[in-house]
Amino acid sequence: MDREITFGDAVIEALQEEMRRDPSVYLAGECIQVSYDRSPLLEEFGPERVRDTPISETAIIASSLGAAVTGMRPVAHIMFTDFLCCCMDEIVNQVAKIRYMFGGKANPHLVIRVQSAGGGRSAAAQHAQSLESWFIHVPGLRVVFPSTPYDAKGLMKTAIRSDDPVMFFEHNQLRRIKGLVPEEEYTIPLGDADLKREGKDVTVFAYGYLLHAALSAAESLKKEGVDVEVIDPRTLSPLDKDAIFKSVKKTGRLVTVEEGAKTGGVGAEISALVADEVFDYIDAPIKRVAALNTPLPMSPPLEKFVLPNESKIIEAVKTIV
Amino acid sequence: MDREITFGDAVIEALQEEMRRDPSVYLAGECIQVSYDRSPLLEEFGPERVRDTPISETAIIASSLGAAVTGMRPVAHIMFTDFLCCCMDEIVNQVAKIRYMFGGKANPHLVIRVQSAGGGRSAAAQHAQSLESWFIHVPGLRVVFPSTPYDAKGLMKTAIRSDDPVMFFEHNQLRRIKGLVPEEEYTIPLGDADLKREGKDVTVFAYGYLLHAALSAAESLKKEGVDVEVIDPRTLSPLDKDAIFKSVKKTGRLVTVEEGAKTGGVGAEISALVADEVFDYIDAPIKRVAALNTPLPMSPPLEKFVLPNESKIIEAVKTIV
Amino acid sequence: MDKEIMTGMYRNMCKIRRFEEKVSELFAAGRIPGFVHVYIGEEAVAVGACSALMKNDYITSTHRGHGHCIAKGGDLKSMMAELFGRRTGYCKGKGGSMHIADIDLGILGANGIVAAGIPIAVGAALSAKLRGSDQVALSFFGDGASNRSTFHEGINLAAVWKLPVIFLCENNLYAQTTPAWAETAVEDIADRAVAYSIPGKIVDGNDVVAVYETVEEAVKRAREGGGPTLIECKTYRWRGHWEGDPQRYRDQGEVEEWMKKCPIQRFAIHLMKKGIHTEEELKEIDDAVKNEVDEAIQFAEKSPLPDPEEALEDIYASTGRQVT
Amino acid sequence: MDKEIMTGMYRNMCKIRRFEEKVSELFAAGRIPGFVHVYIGEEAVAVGACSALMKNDYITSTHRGHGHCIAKGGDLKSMMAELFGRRTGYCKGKGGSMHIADIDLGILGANGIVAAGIPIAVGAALSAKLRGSDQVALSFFGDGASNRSTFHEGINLAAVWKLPVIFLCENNLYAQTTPAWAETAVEDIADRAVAYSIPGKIVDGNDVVAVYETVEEAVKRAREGGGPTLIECKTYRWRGHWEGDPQRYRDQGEVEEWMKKCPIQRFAIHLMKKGIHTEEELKEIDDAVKNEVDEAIQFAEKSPLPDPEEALEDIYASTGRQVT
Ligand SMILES: Cc1ncc(C[n+]2csc(CCOP(=O)(O)OP(=O)(O)O)c2C)c(N)n1
Ligand SMILES: Cc1ncc(C[n+]2csc(CCOP(=O)(O)OP(=O)(O)O)c2C)c(N)n1
Ligand SMILES: [Mg+2]
Ligand SMILES: [Mg+2]
Repeated sequence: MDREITFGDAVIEALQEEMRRDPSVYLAGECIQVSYDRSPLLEEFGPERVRDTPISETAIIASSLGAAVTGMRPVAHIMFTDFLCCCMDEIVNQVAKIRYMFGGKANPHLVIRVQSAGGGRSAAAQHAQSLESWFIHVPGLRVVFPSTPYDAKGLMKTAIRSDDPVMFFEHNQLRRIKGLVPEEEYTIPLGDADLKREGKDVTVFAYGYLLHAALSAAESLKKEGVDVEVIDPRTLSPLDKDAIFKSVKKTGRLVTVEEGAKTGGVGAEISALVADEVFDYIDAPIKRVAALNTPLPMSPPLEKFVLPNESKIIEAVKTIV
Repeated sequence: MDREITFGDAVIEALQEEMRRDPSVYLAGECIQVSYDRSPLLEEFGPERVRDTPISETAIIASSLGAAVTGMRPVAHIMFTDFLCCCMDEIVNQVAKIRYMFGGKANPHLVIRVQSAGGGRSAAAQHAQSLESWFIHVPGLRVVFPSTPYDAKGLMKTAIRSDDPVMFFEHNQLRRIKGLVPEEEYTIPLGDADLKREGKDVTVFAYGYLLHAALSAAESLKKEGVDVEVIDPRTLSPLDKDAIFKSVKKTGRLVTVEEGAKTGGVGAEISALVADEVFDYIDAPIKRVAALNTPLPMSPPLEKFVLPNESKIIEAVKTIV
Repeated sequence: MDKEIMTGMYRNMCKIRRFEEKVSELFAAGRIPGFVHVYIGEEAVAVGACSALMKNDYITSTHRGHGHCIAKGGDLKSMMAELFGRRTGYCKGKGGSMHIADIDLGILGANGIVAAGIPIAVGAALSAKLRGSDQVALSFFGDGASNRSTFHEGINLAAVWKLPVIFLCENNLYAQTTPAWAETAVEDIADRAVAYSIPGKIVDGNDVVAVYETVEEAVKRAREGGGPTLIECKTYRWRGHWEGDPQRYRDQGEVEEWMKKCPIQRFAIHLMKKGIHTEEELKEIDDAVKNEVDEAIQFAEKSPLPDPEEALEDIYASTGRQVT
Repeated sequence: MDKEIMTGMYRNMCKIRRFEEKVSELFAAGRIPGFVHVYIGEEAVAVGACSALMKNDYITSTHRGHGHCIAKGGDLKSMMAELFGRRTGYCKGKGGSMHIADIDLGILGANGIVAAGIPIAVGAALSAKLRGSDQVALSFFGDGASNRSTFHEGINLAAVWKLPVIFLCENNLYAQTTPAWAETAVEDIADRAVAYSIPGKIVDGNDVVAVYETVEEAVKRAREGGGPTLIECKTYRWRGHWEGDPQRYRDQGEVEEWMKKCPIQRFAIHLMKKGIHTEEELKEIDDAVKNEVDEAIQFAEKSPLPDPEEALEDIYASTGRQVT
């Protein structure tokens, strides 16, 4: 039986189910106890398993790693994507590499849950960044960026059960969106893209909050006779290359969409993969829709100008069809 | 008059000349006093301007920023690229954004000198990484990665004089290579690529240590009748797109070369730019030569297998000519 | 203490209070975008500390930075316009509440990253030393901030280099929703000075005179080459962590207890008792300040929003559009 | 103290010394690739500390980690093979000197990032607590490491959560080329315990019995729920920071002074004085250890190098090739 629930509640359900299933799962992060007090987690599992930490991002991640390799399955909470900068050594030099450096003998099974990713709220340069492209450059990490309540729940459950460390990004604008989620248990494998809309003229690669902008853009473009296929990778690592290539082979055209700064973004990688591995199938320039290369400004007209949106997606599609 | 000097000495000369010219230039970093004791810097400028710091990467960068916006021109030293992970907040959220956040009113003129970038010495996963692609994704930063003593000196002088923050990467394997450097003062602007070798069949984009591998590859390929053009961007931000496009328009073929992990690397951005902006001129898949997507292993046969080299460049070129 | 200084302190405390009251209202009315953290209840800290500084001394501030900025002489109009995201704001609308700065006044910026300002202040102090100036730097930060990396690395560096810097901890008993006891392993943050062989002082942060005197002593020490001092001011924020905070983590009773210890009223009584100002005079000061705040609001409201394309400026030093 | 423990301690100290002497020779001869930091002169610290731990207790180690690994029971053959980059090494040749680990023995790894192991140990201690086990974790780190972010954030977290963890600082007076006074603002690093309201102890790090006893007490406290302890062991490294270090930053005289305080000789004299072992017996122990080291070298030399393609394994949990 499906119910309509919010993205935020879907993630909470995933945590709750996994904490019931597996006593080694616990949560740690800044001020999470109170932000969960509308949820059953603190009440059901108590402060030992829903742990408030000091403002110490390095200690949050590193302690979660130490707990993971000794048997626990922590879900480490980082409030904003921007604050990942405060614990990059822990994520990149420790968490991502420990299995490899130790010849496969350590299991860093932790989830790094980025509770508030992305912009759009005039939160300015230090509370609105998108940095997921950094992490696809780091072998050893898994990177998940869901767009719907259904995907969020199924992927969070898989992330917790995964023996690999998973970066789990939740876009701040998605928290309250609703979607159908089954009551029965389900999981979604990492590395399976989802064709969110079929089409034949052009492939739009989009994830997270902008997936919805891509879908709206597709609807608008339909009226103009352009049939857009929208592919949601759901996980950026592992990346479902086959699904992307299959779509591009069909449409011959590709637009990538992401919220981070354009240069060095996720779209660059997708574009480069296509320009190498399925070059012969591309019929038009590969377009990237992304934030302009600026820090994020606070003032609404500025932020709006910098961030990508539906009309910028439409515009990009139109230049190549 | 040109003399042959090493890459390492060329950088020292640049520092020396700029410290003489401008009393606001000083150096700070871990254990730099002793590593400079073969150089005249500590002796000439004393411990006030050649400052040893504690092992405190965050304090090294943030204090340099505080000094910069109050009038100094620090050259902050970070020993290894890997240790940049210990001060990413300072680099990304503070240094790169301060001018923008403050509406243009702060001048973060500092150089972040990464003294030992790259691998090839069995230094394993935490002392050999290449992460420059992260920084091209950060608006506000300049990214310099020289390949020759001449370029290193001219670019370091410009970096110090620049009012923008500059990440200056020195590959560990370049330190002892020699090259001609004029005795007269010169500087090299940021954002000017250098055509290191002319050719007409294929463009190879390469920088840093691997620029030399690309040049050797070009020599080998010449014997097989393939005429390779080698373009050295020298600075990754600003990027000399025009020079790259001009070359690609001529050759119709592109191979990018870099030492970092392939996914999400610099090559992805170059490839994506070309696949968008000069799509019509490309006649073959765009190839990326980069490290395999692994943390760097210590054992020599493993490291050799993971890192790119001349023969991998040759191989890549051959697949598209 | 000089009468003029005292009057100025009172005025600045009122300025902060009135400014923040309005900000809070305006935010609730949806007129100020973004995230806003106000300083009400802690006025004595910013004002006591900044009054002990010279105009060209430096401060670094926090996410809760309006009070520091006003106390250091910041212009209300430029501040309010920045909060409104207007082109006439301190940062042309690019920064907003968490990034207001005035480099000319030595205000090296609010900061959205907790504790990030600490080592930046250390660098400003180093700069002063290297330039042979006698400027000092003072870094404001919270109790929560004292658990971050930069607190430790910054203070250690300043102590090793004996730099003219004052580390001023505003212990308001909470870091967002977390009470100090649950996040800070030491009761008095001033005790952390031991870890760097520098003096550590505890002050009643609601007593502006005490704050002034303690900071003044630390500033003197710093200017004379004696190195850094860590000062902990015990205080309390009256409002939520951010505007909009439902405050489920504390009792309203606790808040009311602290409101009885209002630093402004306390100072007013002090000024009257000492015969420095009459109630009348104090009211005049407050009224003038209210006017100033209202003018700032009018200025902000009348100011234009930036043109969207201005987002492309100020990324790099060179002028003009800078995005590729 | 139990005779068996004392004998074991002596044996382990000799093992470390002989192992490191050979490593140093082999490195000089170009037989060991990469970066190598040896532990000679500091044997009493690792051995005293690890002897006070149970087999299933955890340690985190540093770039100078061979001694810790041996003291916690690490296998010489697997270690030496790892240094040689062989497939039979602890990490299949992927890690090398700076990344040797043996999770089954509670050795959570050497670490190439200074001070990175500190909060990892905190997590292992949390894990023990959450699992209801009575394991403790001990983190080794240097004087230089005590100035890094992770020292502060890690210890504060452990103290707030009252976790069973021992922070063991090996103050060998230098961080690479920098003398402790030039980088650490406090003379006794143990004093930094004040910043976290935990006990701080200073021990003569060349006295293995003193180290043992101090760590034993801290371990007892930790197991009983008393929370963390910071222990500073004053010691000295005899050799350069890394193998190949020209050591321009210190006098040979200083080194020689410290060599007179050899921890192994000191313990030997103690054992003989107390009638626990004769000189003869001690020599036998040492000889046996030398043999073991030689066997480890032979093992390493005879072991195959990994196949290049093995570089593609162990990146992710799933088996097989994992690179896209
Ligand atoms: C590195 C970092 N982590 C977390 C946050 C989110 N955050 C903003 S303010 C705050 C609490 C700060 O507490 P404190 O330092 O005591 O200052 P106060 O708000 O009480 O003035 C937190 C957790 C942040 N901005 N930066
Ligand atoms: C974060 C970081 N910064 C710098 C280095 C380079 N480095 C390796 S060991 C070392 C000195 C460490 O000193 P200490 O902690 O006292 O340990 P010791 O070598 O004396 O045992 C330095 C600076 C590093 N590995 N990691
Ligand atoms: Mg607080
Ligand atoms: Mg040391």
